[in-house]
Amino acid sequence: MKKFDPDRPWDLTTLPTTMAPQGSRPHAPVEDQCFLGAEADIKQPPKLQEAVATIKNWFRASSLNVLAFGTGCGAIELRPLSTSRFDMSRFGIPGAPTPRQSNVFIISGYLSVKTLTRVIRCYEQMPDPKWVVALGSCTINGGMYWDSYNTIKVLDLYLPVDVYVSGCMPRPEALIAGFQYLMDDVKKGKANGWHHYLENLEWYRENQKQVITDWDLPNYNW
Amino acid sequence: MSVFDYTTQPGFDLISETPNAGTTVDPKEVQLWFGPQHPGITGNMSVQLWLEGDTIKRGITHVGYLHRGFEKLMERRKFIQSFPIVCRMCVAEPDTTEYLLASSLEELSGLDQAVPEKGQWLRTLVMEMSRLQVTLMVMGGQVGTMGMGTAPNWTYTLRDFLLDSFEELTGGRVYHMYITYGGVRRDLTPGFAQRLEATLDRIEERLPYLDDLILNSAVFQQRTQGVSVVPAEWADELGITGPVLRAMGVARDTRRDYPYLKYPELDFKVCTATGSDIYARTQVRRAEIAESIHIIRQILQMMPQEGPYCAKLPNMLTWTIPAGSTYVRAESSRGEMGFVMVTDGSDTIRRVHLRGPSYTNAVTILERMLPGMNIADLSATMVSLQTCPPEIER
Amino acid sequence: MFDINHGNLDDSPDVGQEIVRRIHDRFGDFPARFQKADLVRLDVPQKDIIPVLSWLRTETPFVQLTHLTAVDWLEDGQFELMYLVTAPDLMVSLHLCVRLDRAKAEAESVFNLWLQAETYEQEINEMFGIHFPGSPRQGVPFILEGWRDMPPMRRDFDTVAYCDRTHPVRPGREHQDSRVYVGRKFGEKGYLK
Amino acid sequence: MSLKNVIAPFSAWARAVQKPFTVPTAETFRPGADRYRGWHINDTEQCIGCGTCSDICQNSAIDMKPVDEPNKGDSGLRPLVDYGRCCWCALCVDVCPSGSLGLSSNYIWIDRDPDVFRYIPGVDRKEWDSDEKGWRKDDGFNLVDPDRVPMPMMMPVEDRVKTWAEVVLGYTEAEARAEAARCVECGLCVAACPAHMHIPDYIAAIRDGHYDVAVNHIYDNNPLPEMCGKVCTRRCEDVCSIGVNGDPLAIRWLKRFATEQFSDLSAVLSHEQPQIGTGKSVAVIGGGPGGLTTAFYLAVRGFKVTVFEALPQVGGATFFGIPKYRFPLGSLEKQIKLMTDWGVEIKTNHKVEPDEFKQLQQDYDAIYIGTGLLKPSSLRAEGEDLPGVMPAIEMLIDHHLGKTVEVGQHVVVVGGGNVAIDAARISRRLGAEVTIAYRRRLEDMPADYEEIEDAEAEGVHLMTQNIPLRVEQLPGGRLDFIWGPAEMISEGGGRPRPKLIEGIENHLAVDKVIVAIGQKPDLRWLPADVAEQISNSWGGITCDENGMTAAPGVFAGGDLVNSTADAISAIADGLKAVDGIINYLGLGTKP
Repeated sequence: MKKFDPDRPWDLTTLPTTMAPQGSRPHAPVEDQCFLGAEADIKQPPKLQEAVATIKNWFRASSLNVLAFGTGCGAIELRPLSTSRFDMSRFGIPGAPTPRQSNVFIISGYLSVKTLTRVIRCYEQMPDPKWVVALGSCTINGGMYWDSYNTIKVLDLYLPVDVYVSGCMPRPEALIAGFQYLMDDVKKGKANGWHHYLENLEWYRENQKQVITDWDLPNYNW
Repeated sequence: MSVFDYTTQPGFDLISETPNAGTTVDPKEVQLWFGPQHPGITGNMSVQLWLEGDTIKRGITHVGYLHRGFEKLMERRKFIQSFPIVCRMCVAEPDTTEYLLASSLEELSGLDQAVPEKGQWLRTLVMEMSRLQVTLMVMGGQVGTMGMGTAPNWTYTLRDFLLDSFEELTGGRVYHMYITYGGVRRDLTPGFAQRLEATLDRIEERLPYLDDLILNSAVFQQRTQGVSVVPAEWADELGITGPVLRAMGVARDTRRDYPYLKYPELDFKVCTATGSDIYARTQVRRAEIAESIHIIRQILQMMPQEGPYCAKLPNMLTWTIPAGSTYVRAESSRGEMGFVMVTDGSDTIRRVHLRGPSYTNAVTILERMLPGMNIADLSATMVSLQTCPPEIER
Repeated sequence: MFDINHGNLDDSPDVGQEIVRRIHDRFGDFPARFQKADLVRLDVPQKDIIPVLSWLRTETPFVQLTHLTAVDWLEDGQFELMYLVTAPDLMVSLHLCVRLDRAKAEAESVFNLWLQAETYEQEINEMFGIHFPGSPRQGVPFILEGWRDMPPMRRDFDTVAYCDRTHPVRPGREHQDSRVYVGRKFGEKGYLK
Repeated sequence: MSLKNVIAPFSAWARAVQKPFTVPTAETFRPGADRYRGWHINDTEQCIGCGTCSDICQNSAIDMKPVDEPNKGDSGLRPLVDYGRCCWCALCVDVCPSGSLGLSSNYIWIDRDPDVFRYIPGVDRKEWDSDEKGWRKDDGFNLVDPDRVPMPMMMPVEDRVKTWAEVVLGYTEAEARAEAARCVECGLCVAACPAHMHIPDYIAAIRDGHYDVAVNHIYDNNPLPEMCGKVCTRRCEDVCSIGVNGDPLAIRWLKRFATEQFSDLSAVLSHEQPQIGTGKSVAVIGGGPGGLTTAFYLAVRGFKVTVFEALPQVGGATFFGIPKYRFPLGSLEKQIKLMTDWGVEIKTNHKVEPDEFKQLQQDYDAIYIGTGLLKPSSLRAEGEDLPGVMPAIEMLIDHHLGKTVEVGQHVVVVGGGNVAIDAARISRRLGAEVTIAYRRRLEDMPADYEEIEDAEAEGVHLMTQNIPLRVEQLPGGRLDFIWGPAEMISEGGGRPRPKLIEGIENHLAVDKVIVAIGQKPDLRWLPADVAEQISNSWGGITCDENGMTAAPGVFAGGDLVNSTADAISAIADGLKAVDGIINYLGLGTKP
C-alpha cells in the first residue's frame, strides 16, 4: 500500500481505502472539532472546552436545516419526507430556502458537472458547521451513470461527505435513519467533513477543477 | 394558416448577453437567476430573468443540470439493459417511459403480437396509477408554490398510499421497473385489488376537501385566474399536448386519439376546461384525478384473473432486433410522450430519442410567456406547465 | 384543408396513403413505408425537405412539428434528420427522414416554420454538431457546460474512454469473467491455434 | 370572490382531530413489501457462479470473485455487489439461471465510510441473509430461454426400425442459430468437458453465422467433432447453467451442425503450429478416438505418426460401437480423411504382437497405447456359455464388419449402458422383439436419457430392477431367461444397491441373450514384462499426470486408463499425451 503523497493528491493509487487524504472523515480530537478560526484562539481549560463542545454538538444535532436543492432524482423523495406521511420536521429538520440559512446539504443522487459547479458554490456559501448527506449509489461509485460522460462518479473527491444513505433511491424511512445517524455523529463530534474540507481545500480544488473546465467560482472568505 | 408571429421572442444575443439591435434595455433592469437552487423551481433547472421591479421583462430557460446522456448510454447497452435505465428519464412518472421503450422495441421486433392479455391490462393499470400519482403530486405542488401548506401535505400523503400499492405490485416505490418487453415482470399479489380500491376510496373521500382548499379557495382563485394564459393559437403550432392543451378547451388525448393498450375498451372522458390559465389547468388536473380513479376501477373489474402476464422471451443477453425505425406515443400526466426508436439489426439500440411535453413547455412556451409576468407567478406557471427538467435534457 | 386538385384531405378514408400520394404527385417519388395506422415514414432527399415541410406546414393539416432529431450513421458517413410532422385533427404523423453528408454537417433550419424548432436545432447542434444556419441559438450551449470534446452524441465519441479520462471511480473493483476464469483454472488450451 | 370561497378552505379544520398518517420513527419502521427490492441475498449452495448476473447488470455493479476452487458445474466464483453501482432493478435475480440470487426486503443501510457498500451475498454474512421476503425469481418471467429448440427426428417412429438411416435429422440453419442464441456464455461447460473444448466460443460463432470460425474453435482440441456432435456423452450439457431450471443448451447438436456445414474440412481449417516434431516419430497402437487425437495433433506439429489398428477400419469404439443410425460411416471417413490429409499414417488390419511391440519401442521415439476394452465381462449366472448367449461387444463388431448377426424373434439384452441400448436398437432393426433387463432403476441407467427415450419409442421394452438368475435351454433352440426381482437398498452413502428378493423366479422365453454388462481390458498382446510393468490391479494401465505409463516413452489413454468409457475422455487423454510426448521428447516449453 502506497502512502498518500501530498504532492500528488489526485493520484488515487496512493490512497489506501478512502479517496480523500487521511481518510475522508478524519476523527480530530474533540477540542479541535468545534474551535476553528477565531474560536480556536480562546484559551479555556480543557475540561471546560470539552463540556462546551458537548453542549454545542448537542444543539447542533437538534437543528439540522436542509438546503432546498434537489440535485438529482433522489429529490423526489424529499417532498414526501417533508410532508405529513414522513414528517421530518418532528426530528427538528426543517427545510431552508437558501444556503446561508442551512447546514445540511442533501446530495440527492448523481451530480452532472453543471450541477456540481452550483453545488460547490452553495456548499461554500453555507455557514460552518455544515454536513453533507449523500443519497444513493450514484454518489458512492457512479451508480447507473457509471459510464455517463456528464456525471461525476465519486462525490467525496469533490465534497466531504458525512453520511451515505444507500439505495436507488433511498426510501424516506432510510433518509430518516440517515438523519438519525448524522445526528448521532454530530453529537459525538464525529461528523466534521466541513472541517476536513477547509483543511484540504487545495486537494478538493484540484479535483474540482479537473472536471469543471470553466472555473469561475468566487473564493469565499472563511 | 399564418406562420407564427415571433416578434415576442427575446431580442437578445445569448452568446454575448447583450440586446440585439433595435431592442432597448432599461437601465433599471435587474438580472436574476431563478434556480437551480430555489425552493420554487420545478426540479433542477433555472430561468435567467431580467426584471424591472417585480415584473419580468424577459427570460431564458437553462437546463442541463440533470443531463446524464441517457440516449448515449442506451446506444451502448443491450436491449434488456436499457430497461432499468429508461425509467430514470422522468423521475416522477417512470412507467410511461418504460412502456414506450417496451412497445417501441416490441413493434420493431414483432414481439408486440405476443404480449398476453393480462400483461396488457397490467400495463394499463400501472400507467393509469402512475398518471394518478403524478397528478396528485402536481396538484399539491401547484398550491405549494403559492405558500399554501395543507393541500400539499394531503396530496403527497395520498400519493404515498398509491406508492405503497406500487411497492406491493412492482417491488419499488419510485422506480418501478415493471413494464418490460413482452408484458410485465410480475403478476398481481393476492388481495391487491381490494387494497388498491381502499386507497382509491381514501383519495376520493378527500377530494371534496381538496376542492375546498384549492379550487374553491378565494386565495387560489385570485392568484390563478387569468394568470399565465397560453394563447389558443399556440396549440397546434407549438405542439402543445396534455392538460395545458385541454385547459384551452381542446379535447385531445393520446389515449383516445391513438389508442394503445386496453384504453379503447375503457370508458373515460377527456377532461377539458376553458380559460387556459393556471386555474383552468388545475381544474383539468382535478377532473383527471377523478377520471383516473374511474379508469382504475374499471381496469380492476375487467382484468382477467388468470393467465400469463409476460410473453415468452428470447435469451435477453443475445437478443437482436431487425433494422427499422418507429415512433410510439403514450399519454403521460403532462401530455404526449413519445419515443423515436431506431434499430440497426444489432443487439443495441441505434438511436432513441424521448419527445416529451416539457420540451416545448419549459423552453419555447415559458420564454414567450415570461415578458410582463409578475415574478411571484413564475413558480406557479412552471408547475402548471409541468416543466420536468429530467425529461427535457435526459 | 381543401386542395383544389385533390379534394379535402379530411374526407379521405386513409389519410396516410392520401398525403403520400399528394407528396409523390407534387415533389417526386420518395420511398414511403406505411408503418402503422398513424405513422408513415418517408425518405426525402435533402434538397426537397424544406419545400415538403413548408408545403405541409402551410397547405395541409400537418401543422405540428412533434419532434426533430438526428441519427448518426457513422459507417455510411451520414447524418439522418428525422422530422415528425403531425396532423393533430387527423391523428396521422409523417416521419420525414433526410440524410446529410456527415463531413458537411449542415441543414437548413425550419425555425421559420415552427418556433420550437429553435430548441430542437440548438440541441442537435450541441449534441451532434450539425449546423443549422439561421436558427437563432446555434452555438449557444443548451445542456452541456464547458464541454471541450467532440459533440457527445456522435457515434465516434466513446463515453467510456471519456469517463476513464475525466471521472475517476472508486478503486478496489476486480472482476473475473467466469468463462475465462474456468478455462484458465482447468487448463483450457488449443492444439491448433 | 364570494364569501363561500373565503370560507371554503376552513373546512380543512374538520380533519384536525383525525388520526394522522405519519409513519413511526426509525425503531419501528415499516417493513418493505413482500416483493421489495432491497439488498442482495444469495444461496451459495445453489449458486453455480455462472456470472450471468454480472453479464446482465447494466451498471457493471456485479463482480465475480473467486471464493473457492472451481468444481465441475460450479465456477468457484460468487457475485460481489457494489452498492455504489446497483440500481436495484433485480434483473440479476430474474436472469439467475440457478435461481439462487434474490433480494431481501431490507432497505436501510447507512454508513459514513463509502467503501463498505460492497459485499458477496451469502458469503459475507449480513443481517438480512435469512429474510424470507423480498424479490425472488418468478416462473412466469424468464430472461433466458429455458426451452430447447426441438431437434427434428425421423418420423413416424415406426419407420425408424425399418431403416439404418440416421434417426436424428440435425438442425436447420435457423434452428441452430436460434438454439445458439440461448447460450449465456458462462463457460461452465468448458470445465465439465474432459477435453475442455471452447464451447461458448463456437456457440457464439454459430449464433452470429460464422460457421468457419466455429469449426476452427471446435477443431482446436477435438479432431473427431462430428462424432462428438452426434454421440458424445455430453457432460457439458449436464452442467449447463440454463439446464438448472430448463433444458440445457443442445451443445452436442450445435457442434454437429457446425461440422456438417463443410464437406471438405481442410478448406476451412488452418493452423499455425511450429513444426517442432520434424524428424521424430510416434507409434499409436489402437485407432480409437484417443489414439487418433494423439496422432492428429502430433502430425500437425510435424511428427511422423503411424496408427496401428487391428480392425479393417480405424475409429475404435466410435466405429464398431456406435450404430450407423446414430453415426454414419461417411461422417467418420470425412474426419479420418482430414487426418490422413494432414499427415497421419494409418495401418489397418495390423494387430501388434508382443515381439513387434519391442521392435516399435526401438523404432519410434514414443508409443501411445489406446486399445480400449474389448474383453466382455461375464454374466456370472448359470448357463452363460449356452449357445445363444452372446456378448454385446462381439455382436456389435460382427454387425459393423458386415457379418450376419442372427437375433431371432425375441432378444433380451442384459445391462443398462449405451452398449446395451445400441445392441437393443440394432436387434430391433434386425427384426426382433427386444427386452432390456437392468438391475437398477430407470433413473440409474448409465445410458444417455435421450437414447433410452428413443429406444422406448422404437418399441424396446424396458425391464428394470431384475437380476438374472440363470439361463436354461428350451426345446426348439430357444432359451429360458430366468430372473428375480430386486429391491433397492441404500447402505451408508453411495447410490442404492439392488438386492435380490429371494424366492421369486420369472421366466422369459427368448431366442438370444445379449450380455452388455461391461468390458474388461485385454493386454495379452503386450510383452509380459511390459504388461507387468504398466498394468494395475483391474488390468488397466496407470498413467502419471502427463499420460505416461511406468515404462518410459510409453503413453496410454482412453478406456484402458480412465474406465469412463466415453469418447471425449479418450480424446482428453489423447490431448494429454500430446503434451506429454512433446515434453518427454524435450520439445516443449515446459521443463
